[in-house]
Amino acid sequence: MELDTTVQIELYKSMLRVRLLEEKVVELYPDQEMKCPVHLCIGQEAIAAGVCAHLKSDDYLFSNHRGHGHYLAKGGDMRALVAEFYGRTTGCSRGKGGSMHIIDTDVGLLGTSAIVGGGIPMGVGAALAATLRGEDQVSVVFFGDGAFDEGVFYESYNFATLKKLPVIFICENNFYATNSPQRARHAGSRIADAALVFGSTGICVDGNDVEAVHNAAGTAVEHARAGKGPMLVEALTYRWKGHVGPGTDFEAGCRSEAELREWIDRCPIKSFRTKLIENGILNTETNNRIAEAITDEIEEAFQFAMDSPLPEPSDLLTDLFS
Amino acid sequence: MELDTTVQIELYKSMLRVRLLEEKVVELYPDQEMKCPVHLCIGQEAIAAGVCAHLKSDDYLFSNHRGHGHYLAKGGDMRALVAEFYGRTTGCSRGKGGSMHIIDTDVGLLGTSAIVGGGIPMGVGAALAATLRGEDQVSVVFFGDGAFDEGVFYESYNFATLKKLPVIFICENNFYATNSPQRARHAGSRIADAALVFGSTGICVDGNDVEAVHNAAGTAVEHARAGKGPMLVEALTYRWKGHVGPGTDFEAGCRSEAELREWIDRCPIKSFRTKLIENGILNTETNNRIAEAITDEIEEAFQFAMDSPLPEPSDLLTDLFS
Amino acid sequence: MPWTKVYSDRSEFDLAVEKDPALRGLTYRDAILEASTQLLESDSDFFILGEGVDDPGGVFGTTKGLAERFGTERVMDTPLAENGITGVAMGAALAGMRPLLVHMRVDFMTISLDQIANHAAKWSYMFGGAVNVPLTIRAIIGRGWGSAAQHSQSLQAMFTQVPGLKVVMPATPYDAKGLLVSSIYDDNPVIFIEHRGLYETVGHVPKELYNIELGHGVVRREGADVTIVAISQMLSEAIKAARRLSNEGIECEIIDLRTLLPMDKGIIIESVKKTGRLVVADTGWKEGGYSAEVSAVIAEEAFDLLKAPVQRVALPNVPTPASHVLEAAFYKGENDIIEAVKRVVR
Amino acid sequence: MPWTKVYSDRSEFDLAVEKDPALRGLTYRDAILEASTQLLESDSDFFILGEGVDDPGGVFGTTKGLAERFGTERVMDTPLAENGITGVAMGAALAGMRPLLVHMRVDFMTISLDQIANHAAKWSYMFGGAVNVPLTIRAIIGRGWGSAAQHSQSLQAMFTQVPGLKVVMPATPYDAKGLLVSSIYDDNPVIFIEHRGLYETVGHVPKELYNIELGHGVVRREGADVTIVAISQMLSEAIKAARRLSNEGIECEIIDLRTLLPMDKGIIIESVKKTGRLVVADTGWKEGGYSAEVSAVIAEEAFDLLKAPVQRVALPNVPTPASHVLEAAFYKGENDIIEAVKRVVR
Ligand SMILES: Cc1ncc(C[n+]2csc(CCOP(=O)(O)OP(=O)(O)O)c2C)c(N)n1
Ligand SMILES: Cc1ncc(C[n+]2csc(CCOP(=O)(O)OP(=O)(O)O)c2C)c(N)n1
Ligand SMILES: [Mg+2]
Ligand SMILES: [Mg+2]
Repeated sequence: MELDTTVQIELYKSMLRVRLLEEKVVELYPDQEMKCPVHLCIGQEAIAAGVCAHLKSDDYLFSNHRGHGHYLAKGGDMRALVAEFYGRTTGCSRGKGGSMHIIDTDVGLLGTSAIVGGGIPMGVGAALAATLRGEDQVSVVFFGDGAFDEGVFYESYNFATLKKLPVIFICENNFYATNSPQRARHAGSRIADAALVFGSTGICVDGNDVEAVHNAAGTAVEHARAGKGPMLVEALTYRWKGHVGPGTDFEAGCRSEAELREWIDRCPIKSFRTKLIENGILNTETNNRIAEAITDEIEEAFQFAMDSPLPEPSDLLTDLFS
Repeated sequence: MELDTTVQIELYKSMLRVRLLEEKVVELYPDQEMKCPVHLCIGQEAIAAGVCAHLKSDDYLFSNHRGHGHYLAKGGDMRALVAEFYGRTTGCSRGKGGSMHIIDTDVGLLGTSAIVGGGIPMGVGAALAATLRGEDQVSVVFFGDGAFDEGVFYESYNFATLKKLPVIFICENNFYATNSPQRARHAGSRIADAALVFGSTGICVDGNDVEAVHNAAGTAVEHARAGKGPMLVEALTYRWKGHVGPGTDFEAGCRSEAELREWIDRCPIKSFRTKLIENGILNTETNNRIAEAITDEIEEAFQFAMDSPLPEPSDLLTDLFS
Repeated sequence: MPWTKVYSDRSEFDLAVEKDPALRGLTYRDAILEASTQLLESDSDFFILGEGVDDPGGVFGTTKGLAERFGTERVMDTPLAENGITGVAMGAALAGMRPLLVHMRVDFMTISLDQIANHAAKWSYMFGGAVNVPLTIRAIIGRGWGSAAQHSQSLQAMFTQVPGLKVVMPATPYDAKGLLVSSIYDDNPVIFIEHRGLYETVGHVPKELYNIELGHGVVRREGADVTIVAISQMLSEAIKAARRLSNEGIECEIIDLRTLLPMDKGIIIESVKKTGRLVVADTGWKEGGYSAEVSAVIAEEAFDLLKAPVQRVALPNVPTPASHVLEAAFYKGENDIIEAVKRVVR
Repeated sequence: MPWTKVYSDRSEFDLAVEKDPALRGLTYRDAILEASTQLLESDSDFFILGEGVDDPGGVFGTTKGLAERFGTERVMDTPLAENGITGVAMGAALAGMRPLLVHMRVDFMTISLDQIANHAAKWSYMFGGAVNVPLTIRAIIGRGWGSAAQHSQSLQAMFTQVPGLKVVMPATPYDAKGLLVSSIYDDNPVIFIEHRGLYETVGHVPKELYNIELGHGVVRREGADVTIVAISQMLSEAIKAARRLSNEGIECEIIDLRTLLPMDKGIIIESVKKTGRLVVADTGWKEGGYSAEVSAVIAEEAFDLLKAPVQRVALPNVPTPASHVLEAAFYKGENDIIEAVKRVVR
């Protein structure tokens, strides 16, 4: 099913916004002013973009350590995100969280956990809340192939299916957890198949094809919103950067450069841009205009962050309880 | 495949030994001299018997709160078991464990956990030990349908399959965890199917048919011993007594008497006895002789237990470390 | 104040009612059931989930009949998946509900410690206060009849060491009801630990829904010679000990903290000002237990008041044994409190 | 004894080597790697498992190259399934192996607390000593650079409250090697906690395999005025503090417990006999932390020796914040120790 051109442009913008933000982080991280670990999602942007395009701002979202893309695609405030990288009081977590712990309740993002798998049951719980209140929100959880190792995934999926909760499980399978390849951790090979155990449906999709992701997520969101319970979407992708920080894994000797090159050739953004241009939906000029607008937003966000105040030591003891 | 008659007789004896022991507990429990919770396995004896018939005494076994049958079928010392019920120093756990924590290292039973699911990964670990040492032991874990709710089952099964460890997962599906029916806890309906996610094999078998259990377990044990990894055997059965103690659930208003009656009609021991008698393998006289020998053993075990010394208060502080 | 009184048994309460017919007696168990019922009636954001909450037995009676009356959506049985279900409850709390998660035994919460300590406890702080986690977790301390090592623990100290949690351990029916209500309406994660040995105790419990502010202890008995901080089920042991000691001319002041975290240091220090001596009687282990924190913090903040070292009456450093002989040696009671008092009162 | 000396930095150690060329210098990280290597060489029952142990980085260097050399069966990467894998390691231990399970961060052990506290710790006792669990679990305390609430905890107190565990926290390269070897050969479950901040420290480490008996602290510095019990990374802070205090005429005696559970009470009491004052400097939280137990137990057993209340230098009761400004306010160091000492030495 071919998507509407406005949707296509929005998907493209959404991906590009994430990419350019992450590249800015790569550029500025060596200054050591962002004093926290950063887990970049360059190469994986299509998933956040394709999924979040279906969500309303009051739909719930839970994410993990690699959450910048999810935050932005769900409509999170970029300035507050960048300010959080810089540990400022204007950060989305007022400097308490850092890059691994970002939140924007205005758009339904209720937090990101840096404990692998930790966010999954919470996503189910938010869906339960919506169901108990009789509201039609859905809840989305993003997690990696590493989180699929954890028993909590199964517990959560079983419960969600049992209670037919409106939650969508999005597994971003980038084939590695830190440096451990999927085959060293999973006896099975297709994560999506796990849904079958619970009498539910799994969809495995090319995570670098934003339209394919959009389609799959659309099916899952519709299914959930109709009260039919969860689906498991496995999106195959690759992270270009190291597990943490702006370097690459081949430089660190953790995997081959060839593998990375292959995936760079399948860049979700470049291929989609090419398609849009070929189909006359995008031209160089519009593309540049889009990129410039995003670049401006990013520049402004970094400026905002750097101009923002650092916390006072006395802030240490606030926010424990509300 | 019809079993050898000696095997059949052994299976029958094994089941009967468990049944009569448990019935003795039912009889004497009201005396309040066994001062610990007892989780009886009356109705489920075919599983312990059918599985353990394949095991050598150095094969490993791990079990749960409902472990009397596993203990006996694996060849555990009945006197030490009963003495443990009575909290005596001659108990298999020297009075420290009670009915929920029984052990007999001489026959490879390395303990029973009363934390649901707790024993499962340990069974995998013992199989790992055998593999690392290049020995041919297999390891068996018994667990209930309730333990299938717990994430640790999946974690353990994945790891065992991934590393092709010689461990057999025996799920005694009696359709309830305490009073919670399976359908209130599992989105899926067939536990055995979970093996598929891991590219492994599951077998669902009538757990009240000792020969069927024996066959399925035989396949799984052989598979494991050949270095091909685990299998998941789901044995469908029913517990006649309450979750804990000698009463019944229908008396307590937890389920219908009709349901129990149906299952009593499918008594694993009675039906097997009938078959053996019909086939001329057993006659009333031999049957009586078998029952008497077991009854004698049981009488002797209870006498032994009651004659055994209670711990001294000073024993409280021993055994913490070895 | 009728609610500060602890009745040692049913007959003592019946006598009290004769004198004051306005006293309304309820067991600890029923106080919890009543609070839960009234919350279900009055607040649609409130719901209960946990293993067996819809069971005919109803978690030792504390949820009995609720599923029938309010439906299994609001009184929801769950799979045995403690870590996942705790995360589910937390997610529901983040999305604005006020869940009450129930565990038959606190032992099973070791499985869900990650969701409790790494998530629920940290979520407000970690996100600079952007969200809050109004989650309450009830758990029961089992004991006796050979429950043994995995079904008898008193794990409050596992929680009182986690910043971001509140920990409540009511010792009377009145407190059980009022503190449960307050826990539910607290916007932060609260671990609410009950002792099975208290379930039959009877006391005055008002019919209406009421709050008891978290974080405040109460003096259960006044006395000038020694302060006893008694936690949960140890309160009745302390009262028995105090009666016997009184016969020997030693007067104990007994403090029931009710909320362990945050600790009401003030009420302890006030009392120690008078007595100069402190005994802490806890249901948990001594080594690394909650009594260590009470001891340490009072020594820090009131060292000059102390005429003798703080004494801890708590469990020896072994798991719970099964045999009744060993159980008797393991658990602490009035005699141990009396000994501890005598060590410091000379 | 060359091994009791703590070198504040590489240059100090280099100077020491000039004087005594027999001194063999190794970092804390390499001491662990060396112990692991030699155990793999010498004992076929020993193996290592954990997330990323075969990684090129090798758990911050501590397992680097081992998988290549000994194979991925004996140096085994595992799925991210902390509870299950801990149970697997425990099962292997029950079946006669001596597994070393490695966690990059101690924070992840909250997930496996059930296997640790309900199973490994209790298995020997619960079965009357019929079996033992020779399992060692290494875990690292992360810190700094915005690691934040879930990647920076110092969770020793979560373990020191569990009867049946031993807990070791070496502060020097010498101890790291010797205590790791002893932990592996201990027949009981040992939690072995390292502080990432110590990894670069250099000290004398003998080449051969050697044991340091668990349960024995060591005096790192002698002094008559105050005793400082310093845990793990706080040892170097205590040494710095002691140097500065010495300039003001205050002499600190510094004790490194090395094993937290069982606690070497004797060495503390011996020292307090001389000094009459005690400061406990811990890397963990203050409230409910290990320092509470030290404080409580010393007060109990040596109250009359204490001229002042035991002081605890430990973390304030909030999760770790990310912003570096807040990190600086959160962590404790030499200045806090100096203040604590001055509060008690008048
Ligand atoms: C429970 C837990 N175990 C281990 C870690 C350390 N860790 C952080 S991220 C990560 C890899 C996660 O892999 P995956 O889920 O595939 O996400 P990706 O990083 O590939 O996006 C690991 C092992 C952790 N944070 N939490
Ligand atoms: C982790 C954990 N959760 C809950 C319990 C309480 N409990 C004890 S046995 C049991 C039911 C277990 O059901 P199942 O595994 O099917 O075994 P069955 O009793 O049917 O043989 C429950 C819920 C427990 N012991 N451990
Ligand atoms: Mg991944
Ligand atoms: Mg069952």
